[in-house]
Amino acid sequence: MSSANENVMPEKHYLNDNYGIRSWLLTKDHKRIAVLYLLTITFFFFLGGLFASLIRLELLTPQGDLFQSDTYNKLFTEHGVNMIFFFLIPSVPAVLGNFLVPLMVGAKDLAFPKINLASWYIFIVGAGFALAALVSGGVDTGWTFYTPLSSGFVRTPVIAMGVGILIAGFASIFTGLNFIVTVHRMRAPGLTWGRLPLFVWANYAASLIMVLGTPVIAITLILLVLERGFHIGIFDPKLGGDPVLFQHMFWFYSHPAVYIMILPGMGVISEIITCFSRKRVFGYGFIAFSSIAIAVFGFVVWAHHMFVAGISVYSALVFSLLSYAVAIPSAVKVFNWTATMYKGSVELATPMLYALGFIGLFTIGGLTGLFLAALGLDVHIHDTYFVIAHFHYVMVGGMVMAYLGGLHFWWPKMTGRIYPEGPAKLAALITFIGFNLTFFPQFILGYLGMPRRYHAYPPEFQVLNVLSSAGASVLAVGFILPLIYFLWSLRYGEVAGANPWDAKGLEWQTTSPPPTHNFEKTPVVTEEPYHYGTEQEVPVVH
Amino acid sequence: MSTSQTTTTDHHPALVHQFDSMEQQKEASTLGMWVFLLTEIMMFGGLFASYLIYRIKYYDAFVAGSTSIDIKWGFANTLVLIGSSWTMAMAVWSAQNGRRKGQVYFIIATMILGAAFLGVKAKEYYEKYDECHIPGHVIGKGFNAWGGCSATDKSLGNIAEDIRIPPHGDPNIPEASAELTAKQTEIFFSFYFAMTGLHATHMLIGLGVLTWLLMRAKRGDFGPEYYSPVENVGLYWHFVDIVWIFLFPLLYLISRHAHAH
Amino acid sequence: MQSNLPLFPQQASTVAAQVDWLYLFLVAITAFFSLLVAALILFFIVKYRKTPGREAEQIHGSTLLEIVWTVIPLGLSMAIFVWAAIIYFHLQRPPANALEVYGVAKQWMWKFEQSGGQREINALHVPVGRPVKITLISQDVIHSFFVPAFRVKQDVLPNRYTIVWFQATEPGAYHLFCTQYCGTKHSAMIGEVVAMKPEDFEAWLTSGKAEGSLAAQGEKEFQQLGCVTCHRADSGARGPNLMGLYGRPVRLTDGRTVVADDNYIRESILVPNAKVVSGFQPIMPTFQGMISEEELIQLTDYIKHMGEQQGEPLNNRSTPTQIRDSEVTHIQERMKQESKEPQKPGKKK
Amino acid sequence: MSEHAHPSRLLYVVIFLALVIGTVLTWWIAFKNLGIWNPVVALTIACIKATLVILYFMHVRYSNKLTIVTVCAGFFWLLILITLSLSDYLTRVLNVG
Ligand code: HEA
Ligand code: HEA
Ligand code: HEC
Ligand code: CUA
Ligand SMILES: [Cu+2]
Repeated sequence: MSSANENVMPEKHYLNDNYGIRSWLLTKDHKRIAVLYLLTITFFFFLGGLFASLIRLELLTPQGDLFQSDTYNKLFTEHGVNMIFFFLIPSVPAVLGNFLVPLMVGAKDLAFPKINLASWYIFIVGAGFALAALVSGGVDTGWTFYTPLSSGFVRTPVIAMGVGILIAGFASIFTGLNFIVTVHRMRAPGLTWGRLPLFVWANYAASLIMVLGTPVIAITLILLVLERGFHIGIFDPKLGGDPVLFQHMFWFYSHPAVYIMILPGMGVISEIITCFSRKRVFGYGFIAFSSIAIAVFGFVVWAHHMFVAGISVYSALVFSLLSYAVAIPSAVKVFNWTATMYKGSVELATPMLYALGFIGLFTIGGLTGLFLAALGLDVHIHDTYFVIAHFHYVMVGGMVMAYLGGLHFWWPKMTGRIYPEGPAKLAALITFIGFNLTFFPQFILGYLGMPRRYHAYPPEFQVLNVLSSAGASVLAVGFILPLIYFLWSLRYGEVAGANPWDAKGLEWQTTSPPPTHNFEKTPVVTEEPYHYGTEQEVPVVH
Repeated sequence: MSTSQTTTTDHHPALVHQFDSMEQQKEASTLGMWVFLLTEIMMFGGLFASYLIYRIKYYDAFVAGSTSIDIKWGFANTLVLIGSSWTMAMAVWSAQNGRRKGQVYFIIATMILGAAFLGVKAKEYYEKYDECHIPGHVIGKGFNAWGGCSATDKSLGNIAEDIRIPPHGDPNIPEASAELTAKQTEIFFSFYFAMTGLHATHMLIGLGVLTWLLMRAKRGDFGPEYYSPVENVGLYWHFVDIVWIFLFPLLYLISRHAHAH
Repeated sequence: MQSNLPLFPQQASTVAAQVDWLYLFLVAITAFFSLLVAALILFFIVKYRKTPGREAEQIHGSTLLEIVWTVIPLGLSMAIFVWAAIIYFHLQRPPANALEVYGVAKQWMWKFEQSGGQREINALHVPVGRPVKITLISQDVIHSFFVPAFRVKQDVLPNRYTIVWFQATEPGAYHLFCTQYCGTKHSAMIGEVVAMKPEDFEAWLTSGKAEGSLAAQGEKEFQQLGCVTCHRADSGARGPNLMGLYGRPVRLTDGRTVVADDNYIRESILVPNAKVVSGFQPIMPTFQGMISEEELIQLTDYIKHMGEQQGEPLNNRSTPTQIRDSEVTHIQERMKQESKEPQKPGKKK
Repeated sequence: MSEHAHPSRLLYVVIFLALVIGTVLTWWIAFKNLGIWNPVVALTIACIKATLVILYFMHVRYSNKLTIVTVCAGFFWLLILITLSLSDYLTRVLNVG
């Protein structure tokens, strides 16, 4: 990182190209839309985090004495829904992906800028419904909306929430559609598939899932809403329906969706590791291909969430077997990242800290997924805190870490300024420690048999729960810190210059922040990605 | 559209700034349309998969429900929609070949056929409404396939009776059991309305888009150089046609031979 | 019994140890790979830290390595899969000699009924040393039956029976949790499974005030509801003889063959027309809305035991079924064999 | 992608007629008792009709590989959804054995 102040902000860039609310709300610039998304999902992250804090507060004592049962049930439902549908799914794709995919492929914008803007508006409308549901009391079905509980029993605004998620789903579809077309049709001259940055590969793979999976959750939610609103009988056993079918349909999307939630993060990691090891990525082709493999295999494992739900033994066997198939490409990625550091020149800048944290925590989270995919073992740990721990390891330890790492890495590109390195390193460390303290005890709790979604629990589980709650308060600090210093840096941060990390990749070849049309001239690509080691090359800046 | 001065000078007025050439733009929009249709396949796919599962589970009720629908309207509508697909294909052809008038006429013809389809659909829905075959008890008079409905003509749509009337039905079946099957047809009708409803919604949207297309075609926006919008609307329209091609046998033709009306 | 900071759940059933061994194996794999990755990362950070004058060495990759780290995880995961599948199979096949118990779940309580007719709420008494098979059904939403000390769990569905079985090994009282989120008091839908020495269990059974065995109650209903008018052993009966029906394959009019299990009997009573026995008219009326889940269970239990009671041979169905009676014993024999086989599965410690 | 050969007007008419014939055939056959083959035949005809529409009306026959892959992917994923969920329903029994 260069320290001297020879860097100056470019005179004209996407942030000051135009002023006023209108210029933001009617923008078709992918970078501005990314910023809009950033603001929106940050709000939802802290909202979800607030619910998480209340959950952990309640679970300090076994009796369930802080909230009513119904309130607690609303807390974890709103926590799950906000975090998944309104934070994690759009996190990397809609913010970093939106900002970077056109830059990385050397395009002036995404293929369909209007659709991109529409995507954000659709998201806002969906979020509006979800917030309306929250304000009018909150929903208490669990984020999985299992029928017949959700369709006929609970008395909370399930319809508004269902409609909100269904609408937000289309935002995701539009983003995915845009990425797919952009990657296929708008790559700069010379940018062959074999030269695409791994971040683009990963977002492309995630886009495939968005496009193929999201419509199914949409129709499932429509049926749920119709069933609740008009009492038609698709899933309701009273009317002859089969509630397990809802689970099939729900997981057909929601399992692949967990790969929407991790693949783009994996892309971020590939970029960061190479940059701070100053090395070409180890096994480029394998990492790229494994993203696609994960996306495809991810579609054929969904019923591993239903091993004790009353599905047939034969299909349980098939789905368990396939679940192991999807673990292999993830293993390939982990090993390739590690190998990339070998004989590198490793610098522990903040993004790198997050990336290394990601590798460790994702490995644990992923490997505990193998416990859950193991038929006989899942019978015991299904719907216990073991599952909770598993998915927080992959989602918070994995994707949120990757997202934060990516934000730090590209913050200079997005804003033109650098965050303060000291507090940032501290925050990364606090997050890592707090995270493990929060969620590691939950593995033990789960194996002991503590069921999830329990408002009160037997007293012998208390010690571990207290540890977990203590960890959550540390974790909160780790997440609030970046909010503060990112805001601070907007004003006081050092001016970054076009390429503060001396990184490769087209996005670093334009100014920070980039001009509205990204590049003065359409760039021509002649090198493989991550051609570190050819340091002499001077980046093309204004 | 934001500023686009930096791009090449002699470009087509329809070329937007993020693309370098008309060709790139056309390919992008075609691919975009196909990817969109991909999502549509999966959306209807969710319904088709559930439909199949229930059809196996409640075969009797599906037969009873299906045979209570008047086949001739479904058959007529299939022809209408196929016709509209042809006119749509011809509209695209006219645009490709620079025939402005042809374009306009064929788009109008497509719209007329589409509207006819929806008209027939509305008539069918009304019939079902009258027979108390609307599932759920929010819209209409409540689902009542087993008689006692305050419909104008009680002999209509009493599925429980049909099940027991020879030669298609079996008089041995106790009344209570027949009524049970009749009640189960509610699931069939749930699918019938969900599937045809989603399809009809697509048709409505299609008509809206066709109106927009008609205006542009009249204005002379399209020609051999630039006809992506016509082509994409065409793709959409054909897709909707294909959905119907499957809906017709799946919803109208379950075991018709035994229950010829 | 409960320490303040337990790290491992009690083992109180025959499968518990098997599940735990698999768990420990996976813990070992997880520890190995996590530590391996962590150690490598730490080593690389230190060894290859950025130092002036040293450049990174560019390496493209190695197909050999890629193959190695694809094949090793693949092999390991296949081993896990097979091991876990064996346990799962074991859990899905209740032994034929199991003690039969019925459980009904509803928001937010558990009701259990022994075949002797003893009823309990939020508690279940079972003997140790004998397999216990619980047939479960829900009256409203989905619940889940979970006894951590036994390592068994099964969702409880409305409208369909599911089965869970275990064999307790240690006398004691164990948590019973509902693990499928079921609404407001989900976390209060808990109870106790009390495993007792067989003698104690017998004593407990007789101490309770049972209203007669399930089968006896079922027989009463069979008379009262008029089932007996059609289902009689004589040849003039309008319905098939139900004697020895349970567990037997039945041929249907549409040519399919189904096994007469609990769900089949349940469906036959509630939706008789769904599966009509070959050779019969669909004249049986539905009893939907006329009998409760508990009564259904009693009727089912009665029908299950019909053959045994009179000591009748199984092949006396007076009515045509198109499965030759000589085949029946054969099929039943095979089914029994199969459900006994996995009694002692895989790696028993 | 340069300008492709597009189908002629005559071809469009031929396809249209084929579709009409397919529809009439479906209708006619529905009243013949073919046992379990009734739905099979009906759906086969529907598939043929859909293929005609896709290949000619939607020009897939004259398109590039990417379009063909996209179309195939759609039906492939649909197949995954249907077969894997049916795999549960068609093999459910209470006790394995
Ligand atoms: C980002 C999200 C994410 C990711 C990436 C994953 C990844 C995986 N998940 Fe997870 N999962 C969730 C989010 C995620 N999951 C959520 C949210 C739930 C709960 C939903 C709910 O019920 O509310 C859940 C639940 C869940 C269940 C259901 C549990 C239950 O309810 O009973 C299962 C079961 O199979 C499972 C399995 C897996 C597997 C096998 C992977 C694999 O993809 C992991 C692959 C990674 C590795 C294996 C690590 C790296 C590999 C090595 C270092 C090499 C060594 C490897 C081998 C020896 C094979 N997950
Ligand atoms: C992206 C996904 C995501 C993320 C990031 C998190 C983050 C966290 N989650 Fe959660 N979680 C889920 C997804 C996620 N979770 C899902 C899907 C479920 C299942 C729901 C269900 O069962 O239906 C779940 C369930 C769940 C449970 C189980 C509840 C139960 O089953 O009874 C618990 C319990 O500990 C928990 C804890 C936490 C904690 C401590 C964090 C921490 O990492 C959060 C840390 C963040 C903060 C602490 C924010 C800091 C800010 C403030 C505290 C101040 C707020 C101030 C202002 C708004 C101004 N989560
Ligand atoms: C009007 C006569 C009639 C009455 C009353 C009747 N049944 Fe039946 N039952 C039949 C006939 C006929 C069949 C065979 C056709 C079928 O499967 O629907 C049958 C089939 C069955 C079967 C499946 C038998 C097999 O061999 O597979 C069961 C179980 C059954 N009945 C139970 C009952 C019970 C329990 C009752 C009372 C609550 C009852 N039935 C009342 C006529 C009757
Ligand atoms: Cu019953 Cu949870
Ligand atoms: Cu999953």
